[in-house]
Amino acid sequence: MTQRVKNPTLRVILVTLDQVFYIARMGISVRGIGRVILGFLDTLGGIVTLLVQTLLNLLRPPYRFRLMIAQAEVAGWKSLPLIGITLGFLGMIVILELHFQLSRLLHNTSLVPGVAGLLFFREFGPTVVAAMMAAKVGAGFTAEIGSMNTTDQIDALKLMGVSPVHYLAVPRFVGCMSMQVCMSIIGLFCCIAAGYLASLPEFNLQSYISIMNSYVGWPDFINLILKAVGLGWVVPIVSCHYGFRCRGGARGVGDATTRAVVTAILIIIVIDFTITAIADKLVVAAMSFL
Amino acid sequence: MIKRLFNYLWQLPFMVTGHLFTWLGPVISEIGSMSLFFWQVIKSIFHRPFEVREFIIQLYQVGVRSIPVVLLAGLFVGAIVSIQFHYALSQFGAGALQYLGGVTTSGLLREVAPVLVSVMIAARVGAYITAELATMKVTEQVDAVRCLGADPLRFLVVPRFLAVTIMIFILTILGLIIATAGGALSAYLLTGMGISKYFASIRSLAAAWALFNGMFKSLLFGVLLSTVSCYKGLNTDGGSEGVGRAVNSCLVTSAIAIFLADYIIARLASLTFEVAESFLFFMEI
Amino acid sequence: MESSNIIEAEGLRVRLADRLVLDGMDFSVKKGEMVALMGISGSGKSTLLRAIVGLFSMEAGRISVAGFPMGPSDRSNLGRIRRSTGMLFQGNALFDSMSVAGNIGFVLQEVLRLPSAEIEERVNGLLERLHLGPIGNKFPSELSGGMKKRVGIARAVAHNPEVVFYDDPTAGLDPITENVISGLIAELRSGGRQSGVVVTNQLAVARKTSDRAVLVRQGKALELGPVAGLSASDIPELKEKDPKGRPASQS
Amino acid sequence: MIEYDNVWKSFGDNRVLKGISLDVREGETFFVLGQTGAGKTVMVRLLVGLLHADSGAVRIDGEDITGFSEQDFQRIRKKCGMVFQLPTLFDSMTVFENIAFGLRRLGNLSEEEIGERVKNTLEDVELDFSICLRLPHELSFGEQKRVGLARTVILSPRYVLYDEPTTGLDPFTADRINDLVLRLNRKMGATAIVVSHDLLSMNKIADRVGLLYKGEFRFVGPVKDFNRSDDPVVAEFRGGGEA
Repeated sequence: MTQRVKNPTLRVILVTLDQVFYIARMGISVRGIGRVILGFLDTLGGIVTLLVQTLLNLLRPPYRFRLMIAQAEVAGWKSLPLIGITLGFLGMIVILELHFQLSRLLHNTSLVPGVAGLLFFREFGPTVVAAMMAAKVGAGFTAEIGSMNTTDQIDALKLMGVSPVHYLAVPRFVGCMSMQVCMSIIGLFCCIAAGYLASLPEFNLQSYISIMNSYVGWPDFINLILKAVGLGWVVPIVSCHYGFRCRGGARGVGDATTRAVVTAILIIIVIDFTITAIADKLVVAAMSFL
Repeated sequence: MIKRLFNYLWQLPFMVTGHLFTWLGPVISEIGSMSLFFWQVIKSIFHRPFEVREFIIQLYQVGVRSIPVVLLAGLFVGAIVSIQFHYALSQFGAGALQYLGGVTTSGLLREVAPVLVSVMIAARVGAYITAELATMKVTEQVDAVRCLGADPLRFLVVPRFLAVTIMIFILTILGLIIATAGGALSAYLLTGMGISKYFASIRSLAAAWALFNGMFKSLLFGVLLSTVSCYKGLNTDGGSEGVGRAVNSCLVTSAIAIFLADYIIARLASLTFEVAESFLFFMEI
Repeated sequence: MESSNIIEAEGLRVRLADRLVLDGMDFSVKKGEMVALMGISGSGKSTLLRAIVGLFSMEAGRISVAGFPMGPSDRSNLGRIRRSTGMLFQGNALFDSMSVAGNIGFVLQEVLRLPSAEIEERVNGLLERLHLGPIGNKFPSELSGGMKKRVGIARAVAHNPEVVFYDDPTAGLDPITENVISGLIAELRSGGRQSGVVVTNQLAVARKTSDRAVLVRQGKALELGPVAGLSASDIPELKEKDPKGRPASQS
Repeated sequence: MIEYDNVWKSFGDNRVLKGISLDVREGETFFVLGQTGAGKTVMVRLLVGLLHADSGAVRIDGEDITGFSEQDFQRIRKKCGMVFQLPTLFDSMTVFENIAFGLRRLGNLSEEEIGERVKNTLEDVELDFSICLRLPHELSFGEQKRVGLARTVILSPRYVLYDEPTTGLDPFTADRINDLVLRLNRKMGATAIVVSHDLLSMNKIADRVGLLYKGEFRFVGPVKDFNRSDDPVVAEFRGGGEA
């Protein structure tokens, strides 16, 4: 059919569309969907087994503290500028938005810092920090381990009697987990400080802090730590998983890195949802326990 | 010992400013070269011939294959936002709860949907384009394109640039719809609020202005994102670890660019809104 | 298995991505002997090497390395086999996040956990033996192709294993460096105690480094006999015919 | 006719080319030998504007191209084809699209003509037409190399530059590539510059040889003289023995 079309551009479009449908049809066929589901389960299985392996290796001597500190530095110090900037802007945006919403809704904007504080503690602190860690630190781990994989360094490790999970995954897990908790707290302060800057004309420091204190209490702080830990394992484990399984060549490393970041962010969102949905019950239980 | 300490303290401010500039210098030069790159890409869009074939394939690679990711992320984030607002609004007493639908949707519309979709697209597409272009550069394919008489900007960058910008706009709309549905669903399931009640309050709050604001924001993110990812892709050095580094810095730069642009627009929007409101007030509408 | 063989592989079958790469391979190396594994790319010579050290799992057959048996199901001796072997990968596989001294001394420090004084002494000994000079704290990215290869060799023999494997040691090197590396491999085994396998498709390298040659074709091993008498005509697919009819490789 | 006149090139403090001068005659196959990293590839890349010389002149058909801009090089690249060391095929395109890529850029050919020329070029590189619809990663390394060769040769350039055509290939496949290069150069009557450290392909396809050593030409002359020369560096490079 496409041969009869005279106009060259139109014919190129039709030929390409035909090619695209051909590629898409492969995806939509039963075998295609089957492959996607299997791929999803395989990834999930791989991630869970790596998590279990890492936890088991965690307790096995020799403990390589030097490596853990090195990874902590990569996960913490190097990602500080990114966390600071993004969380800072986020704080300002939230204050501006709430100001706009509440002024039109309840016509009194005196409670803006309170609501903002709630959002910072419960939502924007841990989740956005986790997402940024996935982008900066997760991509870095996958790229590093991926390129080690393509140049046979992982096989070399195995041959020298050192388990790659123990030498590569454990230090990154410990470093990244601990740094994620610290970064959540630092990110929180960036949010609050930047939020104060954005709310300046209307609030001075004293009133800003007092209103925020009246709404935010200890349960929200526990919620923050809970989420930081709950999300903390995702970045190192998912990125190491994709790094170990990375195909050969520069293209392999590129693909592995992009998939690692996307999967990490998706898992972060799903876990964040589960924690948020059952947060109230958890916090109440934690409070009664204290 | 005291003298050494004093000496150190005395130097500290200079060291910090030194660090700041050593860190700031390259950042500013990068922003400069990126905007130059952006200008070259815009110029070469209008050069004959336009790569139709590549453009369509990129539309498929960028857009169609990102739909599942955007759907999944949108659904859950919509639910999260509505739960958080429910908790926040409940502090104001029962009266405020009826506005939950409006506040959540408006929050999603103006802020969360564009930013969320852009961050997902930055990860799913931006990093993919950087990885693909970096791989082509590392394996000398970009040189091959030049040696065969084609301009890499027009052949590689322009199709991807347009595909990302158009697809981000469409995916934001899709993400918005799914997120609102997620919000309504979680409000109904977790807090027992009727679906119709949830949607009733939307009409009053989510004015067309907010819709325009969100759409404009997603277009701007699209342009920012495609410039950063194409630039980082073509400026790679070193072998396969060079590719990994390029992808990493693309993600970081896009994240910062998205939040910075978001803040600027939020600031502009609030200014213009006040102007528009006083204008409306003046006109007694 | 007579004790004289340091490596013994019988009826080895290895499948990679549903392609039968090794099909009933028999291969053995006597103590103190150096064997050259030859064959065109894709014939399975590297796969055999990696199967012996357990990087690829076997479908069938038995392997014994340095007296430790290993089969498709029981891989209990894997750790012991790996401790008594050393491998130089085709791409050197040096850890680019570690200095040269860190690379060479890796096994001594992380596995054998020797005192740092002894590690340093052994590393410097190896650096001299491979004519590398004091580049202990340089990083792999700063070295030339030839030097990277020699650091790879030093790392492979650091824990003086009984068997050393060289996976295409002269790939992508120019004639001068290729000569130097083959010389080093020959010199390293002069101790007689160390046996090994060299994977290559360069006749000159096989002649210089090994005693006996084995041809690998479609996953099976064909004995070619001592390297001395070997000439290009014996290996049909490696025939390096030269238009002017002169004997192919000069050296 | 290609001339290098006192060309200097350095990357930072690593001086790669130290004032080299060379004339490559019309229709000749000139072989550039040297250790890895001795600057061979740099020399060739200067011709197609992938790199720019620090000083000195590079003349193609009498035209000095050192000061050229990207647009000027578009014209030069029409008559200077380059075959890279890695096959550098475009992964997202079929073999047919890869080979036809250069032709499509000329813009004046109909689909039928392009199909015809691709078919002929595939026969030149001993690949049958059925390979057209397959993707690069489905081919063997040898086949990818030959498609890369076809992609450049289809434009029938007057000068063909080969960057390490046989590196990384086992002797059998390398031998077939050497045959192809020899036959194609004769068929097109093109002038060829081959950069490599493979002595066997030098003996087979080279008319004249230049040994690049530490940024300078240690020897320039016919293959016969190279094999008989007693210059210590040349001897060492030849692997010691008398040819």
